[in-house]
Amino acid sequence: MSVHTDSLWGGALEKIKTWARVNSPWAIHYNSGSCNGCDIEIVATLTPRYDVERFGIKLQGSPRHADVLICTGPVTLQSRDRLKRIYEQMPDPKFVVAVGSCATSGGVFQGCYSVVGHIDEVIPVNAYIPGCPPRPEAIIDGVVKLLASLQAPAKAKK
Amino acid sequence: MRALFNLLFFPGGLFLIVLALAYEWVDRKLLARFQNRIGPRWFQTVADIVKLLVKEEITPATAHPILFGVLPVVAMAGALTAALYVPLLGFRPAFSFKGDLIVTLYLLSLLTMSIGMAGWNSTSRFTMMGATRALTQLFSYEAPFMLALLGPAIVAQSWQISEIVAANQGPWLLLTQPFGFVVALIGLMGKLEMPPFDAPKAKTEIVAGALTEYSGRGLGLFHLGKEMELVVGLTLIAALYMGGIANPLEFFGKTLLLLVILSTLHAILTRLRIDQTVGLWWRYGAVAVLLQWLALIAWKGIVA
Amino acid sequence: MSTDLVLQKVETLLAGFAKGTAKPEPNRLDLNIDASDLIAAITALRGARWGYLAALTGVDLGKEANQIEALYHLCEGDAIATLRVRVPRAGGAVPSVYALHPNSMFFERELMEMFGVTVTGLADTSHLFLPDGWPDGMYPLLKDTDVKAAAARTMGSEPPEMGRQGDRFIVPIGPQHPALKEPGHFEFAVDGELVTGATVRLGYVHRGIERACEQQNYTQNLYLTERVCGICSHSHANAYVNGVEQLAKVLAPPRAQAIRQLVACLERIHSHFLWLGVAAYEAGFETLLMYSWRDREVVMDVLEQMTGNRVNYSASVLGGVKYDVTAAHAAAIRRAMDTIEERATHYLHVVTTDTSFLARAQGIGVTSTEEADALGLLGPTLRAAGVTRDVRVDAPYGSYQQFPVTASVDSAGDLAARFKVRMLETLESVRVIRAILDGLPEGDLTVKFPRKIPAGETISRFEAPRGELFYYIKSNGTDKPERVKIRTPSICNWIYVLTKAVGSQMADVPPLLAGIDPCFSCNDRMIVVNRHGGDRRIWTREDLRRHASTQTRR
Amino acid sequence: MEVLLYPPIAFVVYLVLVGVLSGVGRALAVPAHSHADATKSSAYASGEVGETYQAAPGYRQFFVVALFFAVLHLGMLLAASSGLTLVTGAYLIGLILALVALILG
Repeated sequence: MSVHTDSLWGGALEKIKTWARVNSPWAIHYNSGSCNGCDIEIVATLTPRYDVERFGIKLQGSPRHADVLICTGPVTLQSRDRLKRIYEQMPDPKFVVAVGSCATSGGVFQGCYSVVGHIDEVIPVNAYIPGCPPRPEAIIDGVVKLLASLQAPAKAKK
Repeated sequence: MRALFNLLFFPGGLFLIVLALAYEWVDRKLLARFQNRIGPRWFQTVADIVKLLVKEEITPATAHPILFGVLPVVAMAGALTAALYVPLLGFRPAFSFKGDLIVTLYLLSLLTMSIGMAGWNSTSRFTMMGATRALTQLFSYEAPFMLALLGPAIVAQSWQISEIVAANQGPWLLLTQPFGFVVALIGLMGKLEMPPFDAPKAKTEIVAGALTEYSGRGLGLFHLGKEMELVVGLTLIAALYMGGIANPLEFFGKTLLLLVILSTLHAILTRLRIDQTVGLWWRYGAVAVLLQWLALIAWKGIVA
Repeated sequence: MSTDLVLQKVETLLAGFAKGTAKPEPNRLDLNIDASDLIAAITALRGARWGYLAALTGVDLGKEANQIEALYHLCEGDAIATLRVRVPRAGGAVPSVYALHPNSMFFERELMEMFGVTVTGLADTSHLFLPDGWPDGMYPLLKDTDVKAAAARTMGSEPPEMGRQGDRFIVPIGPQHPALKEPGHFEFAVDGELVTGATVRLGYVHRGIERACEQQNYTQNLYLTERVCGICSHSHANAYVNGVEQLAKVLAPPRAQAIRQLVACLERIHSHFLWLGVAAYEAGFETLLMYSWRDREVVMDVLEQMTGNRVNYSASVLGGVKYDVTAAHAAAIRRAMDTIEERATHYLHVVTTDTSFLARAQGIGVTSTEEADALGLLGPTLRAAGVTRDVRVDAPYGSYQQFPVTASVDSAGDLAARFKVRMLETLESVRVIRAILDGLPEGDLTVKFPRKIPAGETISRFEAPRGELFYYIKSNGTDKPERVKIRTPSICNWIYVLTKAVGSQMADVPPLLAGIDPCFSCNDRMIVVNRHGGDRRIWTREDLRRHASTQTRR
Repeated sequence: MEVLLYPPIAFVVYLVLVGVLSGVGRALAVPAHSHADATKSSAYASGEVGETYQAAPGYRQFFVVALFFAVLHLGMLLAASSGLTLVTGAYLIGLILALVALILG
């Protein structure tokens, strides 16, 4: 029994679904080989000064509970399969945010032998946040832009 | 038709969901303010539940599919039914009969049982440990919690909630039975696995305890069931120990006061290990309640 | 006792074994030893309770010499004795000194994996850092290994499937887990709530930095060593810069030295506040995480105002410092220090008196002084067990002579003691920062630094917030280093976590893990258990007790 | 229609209602993945390959607590159902002594 979403009633439902997904993006964090500069900035976004709970972002433990995978690091060879497995175990609709210049382009570890390079070689990435490490405001801005891009296609379809 | 209305809208169903979400928002906002963060927006809990309902549900290959799907439904149904017999919003409970206090208490613990079952249902080591801890904690706080709630029943010589409330209009039972009140409140925290008793879903040890494998709907229903249990538990304690609830204003006043106490304890205490919680309940919880009972029996013996 | 006398003692002890001695630097003594005499030499030193094994460096002497040199560095105070053992390049063997120095197991595993020198008598020989699928026989740190081909073959190999673990109930705390900020894989065999077995597999953050250092010139390496670890980036950069300056015989101007020490102390404060929050969060005390990270922002603002970045602030360059401390900066730092001092005393009070916190921290993972020394622990974990070993006090480098530091020590040796020691260190850093700001010497910031460094080798020790950082740098006259060896403090503290985890409650394991303030990316080195063929226990509590007692009884 | 509010019947009604809610959720949600994708439904083991067989954690502490639960519950049920006569009072005291022994033991 699939609800066809093109009728007026379906359109309203679609808007509610997108509204819910945009306003409660639960996130998990995975460090695939980063120097943990980006990771402490990600944890800093949870703390009082930046507090992402204002946007509904909650750091969850299990990939089953999460919509957004915040990933850092240039994906070392050992982390490659684990990163793919964590991404697979997340329920749809899921998004990936690559934080830091290591995640986007391998950064300073480009060319090291046990480093794959950037994250989009392993899993599809929706938002890139450059910086070594990016400031907490930059990370929040990246996630908020990702959420805004979710709303954009809903409008575009009209 | 009144029964159908009661089931679907007033004390049961829709109203309870809205109230549960509101209380969850108050709890999260209080915790955030205690940690001087801004905390979630007012519609956050509604967005969370709707998102969980429309998310994909993954059934782990190693879990029994039917059981995996049914358990959240049983959990939420248990919490919903318990609300029918409790004086929500100060009005007379939807239906009251002799001994409904005990039925409500057992319905409340149905949720923890189903969480324990859900944990046992898949081979993920986190859910197994979470389930064992949940059931161990259930067994350790259940008895003192029930004894504490039955204290006022003994004073009123009946097991019907409305009769108990009617009989105890005098001084708040909070003052005459302090041990009972404290154990009941702390017991409610144990039942809802609020920190310092959140060993069964300790994030940094066993990820999310018994609910690690649940995503989407299952998680949403379990979460909603637990919030409803918070509302029902608060109403029960307020009705029995704080001189009954006459009108909605009094209902909100008393339950929110209790919620503030719970949130403060939640913010200032460290999570206890499971053996420490069991030890706490044995040494202090059970003994305090038994002393309370002895005092009651002695007082009943002399007066009656 | 002065350094010369200490080194004199070594020379007399090892007179029988040393084939030749040299003193390249006043506080360093090199002794050439044969592989066969190695065990006897180290037993003699251990018997006289001379120092601890700081690091084991492998150096590839190249195709013509066809030899690999294994350097055993032992440190006592500021004296460093290096036993040099030469082995043939193909099929060389060195006996394992694991029975005498338990932390040597990690160094020996690295030597085997990176150089192909077989270490006889080592319990477990599977990969330590390298990924699971790394082809055998390819040793990344040998000059002539084709690393690109090896990496390609690893990418191709499919992951080995999980072997059956017997019927033990194993709880995995894997690469992705709320307790770990960084990836590492722990497996705890659990009976009910009691942990009966603990194994660890790291290597998830191994990026091959030491090989990359050999292919870049000295200035580029500065930015690479700074990103070994995000939290103690200034410590790594400074240790590297101190070493290269020693090689080039160039001394940074006094004002630069003082500014480097100032940034190091600020980094220690920010790292300790960060750790306070994370360790409390592991024990379930989320409010302390929020409060301590809120107060940490004060230090981050000051660091950002001075160096332009909150983390990885690259303050020091070869031969000096990039940023000056103006009057405005000094005033901002003083204001920040007042708030930090007030908050640190508050947290010291919370950490030592809060009942619900102490229920989770007191008496957990207790280590006696002998046990901590026998295990070769480092940093606050060691100082919390009553051993006063701090490189800033024993071997002051840079401007630590002008602005001395006192080591903060506590003797309880449990988790609560570690919280206390780190808060005392924060207060000590505040005092030193104020002293530096008062006595900041005048003068320019940098001095001319040669591009090509004359041939030679040196050792630079630095006290990072987690413990002693050990850099061995060898130059060959060109503008690229011949060999850069980084030994970080967390590697020596890991064995503590595993021995203490066995026999404790499962709920105490994450706080224990956080207790040593591990930095996976710092080193990414740890013992590996070949868990695909069933796990073999490397080190049990009884072995350790027997080992500790044999050492101390003699 | 009063009968609808009896506990067991109300529970069944709610079971049906929540089942309907869950069905609506399934209809609205993203279609469940096809089972071909094994990794998606493999047990989560924090990144590593999950175990595929059921193993039971140790039980010892669990039984002692369950025993405690039974003893206290028995006392509570007895006191609840039969009022406070002399016999039940004496029995209760005995029960409390047993409990104290269990706690100290």
